[in-house]
Amino acid sequence: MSGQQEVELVVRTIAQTAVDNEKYFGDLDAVVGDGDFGYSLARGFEKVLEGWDDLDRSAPGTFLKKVGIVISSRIGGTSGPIWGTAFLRAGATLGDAQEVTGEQVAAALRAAAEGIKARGNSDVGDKTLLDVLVPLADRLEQEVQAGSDARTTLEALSTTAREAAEATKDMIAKRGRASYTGERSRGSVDAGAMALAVIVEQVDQAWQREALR
Amino acid sequence: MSGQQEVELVVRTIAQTAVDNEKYFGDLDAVVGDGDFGYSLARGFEKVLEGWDDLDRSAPGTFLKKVGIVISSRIGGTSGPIWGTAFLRAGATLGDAQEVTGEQVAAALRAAAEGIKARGNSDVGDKTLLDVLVPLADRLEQEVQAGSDARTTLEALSTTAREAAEATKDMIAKRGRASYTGERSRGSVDAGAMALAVIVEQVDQAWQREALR
Amino acid sequence: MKKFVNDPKQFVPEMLRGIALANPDTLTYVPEYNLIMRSDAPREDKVSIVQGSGSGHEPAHVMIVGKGMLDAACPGDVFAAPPMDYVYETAKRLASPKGVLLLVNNYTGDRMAFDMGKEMAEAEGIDVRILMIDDDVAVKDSTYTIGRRGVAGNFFVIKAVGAASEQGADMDELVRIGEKVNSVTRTMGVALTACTPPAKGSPLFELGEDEMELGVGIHGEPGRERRKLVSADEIVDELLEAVVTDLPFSSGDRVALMINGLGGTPISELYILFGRAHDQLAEKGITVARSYVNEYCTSLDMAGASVTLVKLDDEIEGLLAAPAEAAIRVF
Amino acid sequence: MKKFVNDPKQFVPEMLRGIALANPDTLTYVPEYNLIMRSDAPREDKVSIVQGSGSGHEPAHVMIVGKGMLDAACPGDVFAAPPMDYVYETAKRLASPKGVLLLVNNYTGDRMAFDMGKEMAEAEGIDVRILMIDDDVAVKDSTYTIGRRGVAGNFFVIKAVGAASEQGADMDELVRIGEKVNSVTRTMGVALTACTPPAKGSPLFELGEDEMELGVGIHGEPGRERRKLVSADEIVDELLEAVVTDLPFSSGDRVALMINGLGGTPISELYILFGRAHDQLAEKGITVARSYVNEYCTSLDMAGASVTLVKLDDEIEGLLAAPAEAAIRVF
Ligand SMILES: Nc1ncnc2c1ncn2[C@@H]1O[C@H](COP(=O)(O)OP(=O)(O)O)[C@@H](O)[C@H]1O
Ligand SMILES: Nc1ncnc2c1ncn2[C@@H]1O[C@H](COP(=O)(O)OP(=O)(O)O)[C@@H](O)[C@H]1O
Ligand SMILES: [Mg+2]
Ligand SMILES: [Mg+2]
Ligand SMILES: [Mg+2]
Ligand SMILES: [Mg+2]
Repeated sequence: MSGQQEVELVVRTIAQTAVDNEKYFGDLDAVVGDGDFGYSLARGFEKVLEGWDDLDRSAPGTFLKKVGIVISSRIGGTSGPIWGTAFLRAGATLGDAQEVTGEQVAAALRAAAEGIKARGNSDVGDKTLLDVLVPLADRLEQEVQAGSDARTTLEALSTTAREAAEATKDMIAKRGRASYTGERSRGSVDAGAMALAVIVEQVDQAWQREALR
Repeated sequence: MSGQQEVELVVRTIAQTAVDNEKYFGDLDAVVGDGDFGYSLARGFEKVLEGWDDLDRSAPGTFLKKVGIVISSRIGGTSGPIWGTAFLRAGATLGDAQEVTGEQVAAALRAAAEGIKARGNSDVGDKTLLDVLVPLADRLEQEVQAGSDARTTLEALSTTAREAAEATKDMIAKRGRASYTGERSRGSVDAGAMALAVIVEQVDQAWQREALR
Repeated sequence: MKKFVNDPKQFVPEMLRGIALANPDTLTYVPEYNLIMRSDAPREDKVSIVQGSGSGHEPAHVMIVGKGMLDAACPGDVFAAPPMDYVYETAKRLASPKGVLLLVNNYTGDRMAFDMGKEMAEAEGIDVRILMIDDDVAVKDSTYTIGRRGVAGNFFVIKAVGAASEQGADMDELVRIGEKVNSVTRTMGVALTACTPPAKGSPLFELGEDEMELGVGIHGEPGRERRKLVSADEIVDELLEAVVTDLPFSSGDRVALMINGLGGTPISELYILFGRAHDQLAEKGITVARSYVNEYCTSLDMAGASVTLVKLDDEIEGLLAAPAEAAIRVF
Repeated sequence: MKKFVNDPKQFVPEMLRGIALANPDTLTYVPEYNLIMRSDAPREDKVSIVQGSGSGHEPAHVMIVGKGMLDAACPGDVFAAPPMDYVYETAKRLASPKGVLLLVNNYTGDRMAFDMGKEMAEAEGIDVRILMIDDDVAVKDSTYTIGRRGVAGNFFVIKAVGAASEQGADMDELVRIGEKVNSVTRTMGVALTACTPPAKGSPLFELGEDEMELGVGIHGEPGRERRKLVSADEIVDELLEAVVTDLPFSSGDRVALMINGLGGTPISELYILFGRAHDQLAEKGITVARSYVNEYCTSLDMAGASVTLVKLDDEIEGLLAAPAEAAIRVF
């Protein structure tokens, strides 16, 4: 299904989206958090972009692990360990295969989610980015089983992510800084969840642009 | 012209006006000063009103001196020494006469102004309450020489005070805290000058009310 | 944004550099890892005491590095735990034969960064222990949270552990002391305004002119409840009640009382709060044996304050009274 | 008004009471005259050092009463010099055979109150001297003013005179030292926001979101000039330039550098200013031998800062380094 080039497109889009949305993501975190999420993410992915050419790209899995190391060593706050773990686990799942299948990508997403759960002592329903990431992995598995093409799959993922992110609005935060406000955390979307949704949409669009060329 | 009763009316009106205009006088001082003038004056004259019945009223002059002592021991800032000195000097000028003439009142005002000048190392033209007090003394002398009655005199004094206070607007402050702002002190009236004008107007009105009874 | 700031991204590094320049004889600054350490650390005969957390809480922790206090501070960016790398590098540089004790306020990000940094350091044979601080009574320990937060009360853990380590205590002893102090320390805070992180440039939340936010943490995150602003006395009474009933503190207790400013409140107001708290405690038969009124752990420029009580015994009181020096020189 | 306050008229008394309660062993409070004094003052063998001024400048001066600093502080209400009576009663209570030295910031109200209080005390045979402090370079000494104002630099006069008096210096010697320190001390300040006096309940003046006020005093009075807000570095450069060229300070000088917060600015920002000032001085060949970064003399909750330089010689440096204790206990 995809190789190093596609993985690079995805990672570059993630990084660029994080940098471009620094203010938006920060404002989301300010509602019931401390407002630094956008800043943390932007600073970390800036580093990824800065060191882009020097990243080991011998295999997609290796590449993702290197990105994970940059992130966890440069991003502070909760997001450094969380996002770093996600990239490290996803990379480890892909191993050193040169080409990765849809199944493998789904497994990588699943592994990232499990890594975050372990690292954050958290689960689906806690109002975190897991509430988008896990539905994403589920949906990807479905689309792969249905034999959907890349376009269809990415569109489906965009819709799933957006809906899942919006759904965090009605939840009470049980993990992270937002949880301290208890009942008051209801009524606003989770910053991490929404960031992930925006990222998936951007990946979808980037993929379309590349396919058009 | 007047005795203890009239002096008490005047002092009580001054005190009440200071208490009633705490906020207004403070706001005037905030423009180029530090905003405490209304507060200082109100706290001091509150003390005068509180101890009203215990003030030595054996003669108008003695009474004024006692008021001056309360003021200078209870009012801080620049206004304590300035207003305290004014009352002390005015009282001293009246001596222990039971009835005081218009000439004597004019002399008392003049003495108060001289006391302030000495205490404050200041003069007419420095944009302080002296720019109202000195014209007041001048005008009173004129009215006394012209043989005007109390009503006419007080009306004339009201007009003089208001005009003189308004005229401080175009001056540059050369004394007091306002002087630190230099050229920027131009464009707003001096707080002490305006307070004195308001007081004279209130005395005028109180006198009218009392005369009507 | 009414701040003295150049590039907001350089806010923390420029501050740290200033601290180092102001204390050339006693402190060393390692810019790569936001590390401020005593120039004479690590010492063979002393456990190294380190605290890290997000920045924005100054003087905690970068300005209380000094004899009898911290050996090093390892801050992240404003309100963000340091990356685990920084923790790891700090532990390496502070490695003493007696070990490195990491004091950590209980927040998700800090917990994770310090756990991971510790693992990395241990892999290189460094003896590292973590001591969690969680004195905030505003957050009840429930399934909804990862437990109480660590707030201004961390000062007392630092002070006690810092003093004991100076006297030669070993790691187990320090952990025992730190846990004991933490277990008898309780804090509750209130915000009158939201703070403005330099990189955000605007207040984190909006508080009406007549509102206050009760039970805030130290990161500008909103608190437990928004309420009408009331008098200083009423506010103290409420904060104190939450603190006193939590441990609980009771008649006959000797305590340390801290009124901590959150950054934008002048010290004059803190003493007004202190006077009232002192009266209320006296009424409950609780004796204030040690008084702390100042800024200890802030949220940038937030107007607000927190009340901390520590239940004293002879050991704790002795450690709190021990001499200490800090990077913030007042005289 | 985002303040911890009960009755604004009780703001100062309640603060003073808090200070006394926090320092029961070392301070005595005389409520009738806003007097905070060392419990062991006056001493036979020591000139009593007293400073008074309006309140709202805390920790100056009521919180720096202690060994090696002030023997007493005699504040007025917020931003108002104390009534002369308070000065007189303070002088009486502090009367030592070696005399009473009154340190006074040069403002009309303070000058008058202290002059009159001094006269009253002298009439009772007490030896009283006044030492005026006027370190503010924002105000040029001209026919328009009563001379420069006394601002944050007064800390250095207090510290030097406090140390010398502790060492037994007599009145003439103290006046010589105090005048010398004052003559080599220069300060310039900037405000980013106006302050809110509790009795007024609203800011003293309005500053736009992108404006700053250069050359402010310490009473919230507007400054010399309103300007567009610029970066921290640019602000420091301007303040420093005004200070350096005034004395002037020049290459080869050793100085004490103080970055003083005006009340609402967090200490993190002050260290950013400090770092820049330090660099700029180094470039001019001026050596920073002593560093002071904190709040020393504030304007309530004003966001802002001032830069002070003191030209050091061996005598001044020794006195500044002498031990001192203050009512504000940080540890
Ligand atoms: N324990 C956790 N497990 C998984 N995700 C979490 C956890 N805590 C927080 N998050 C996610 O991290 C986001 C906040 O990240 P960030 O602002 O960096 O953290 P903080 O400032 O609270 O340390 C939240 O919106 C949420 O999606
Ligand atoms: N040197 C002076 N001589 C006479 N009047 C003065 C002098 N300085 C100030 N004043 C008057 O006092 C008023 C301010 O009083 P106040 O607010 O109590 O003083 P401050 O707060 O500056 O100590 C001014 O408006 C002015 O009228
Ligand atoms: Mg956050
Ligand atoms: Mg005034
Ligand atoms: Mg954070
Ligand atoms: Mg005043």
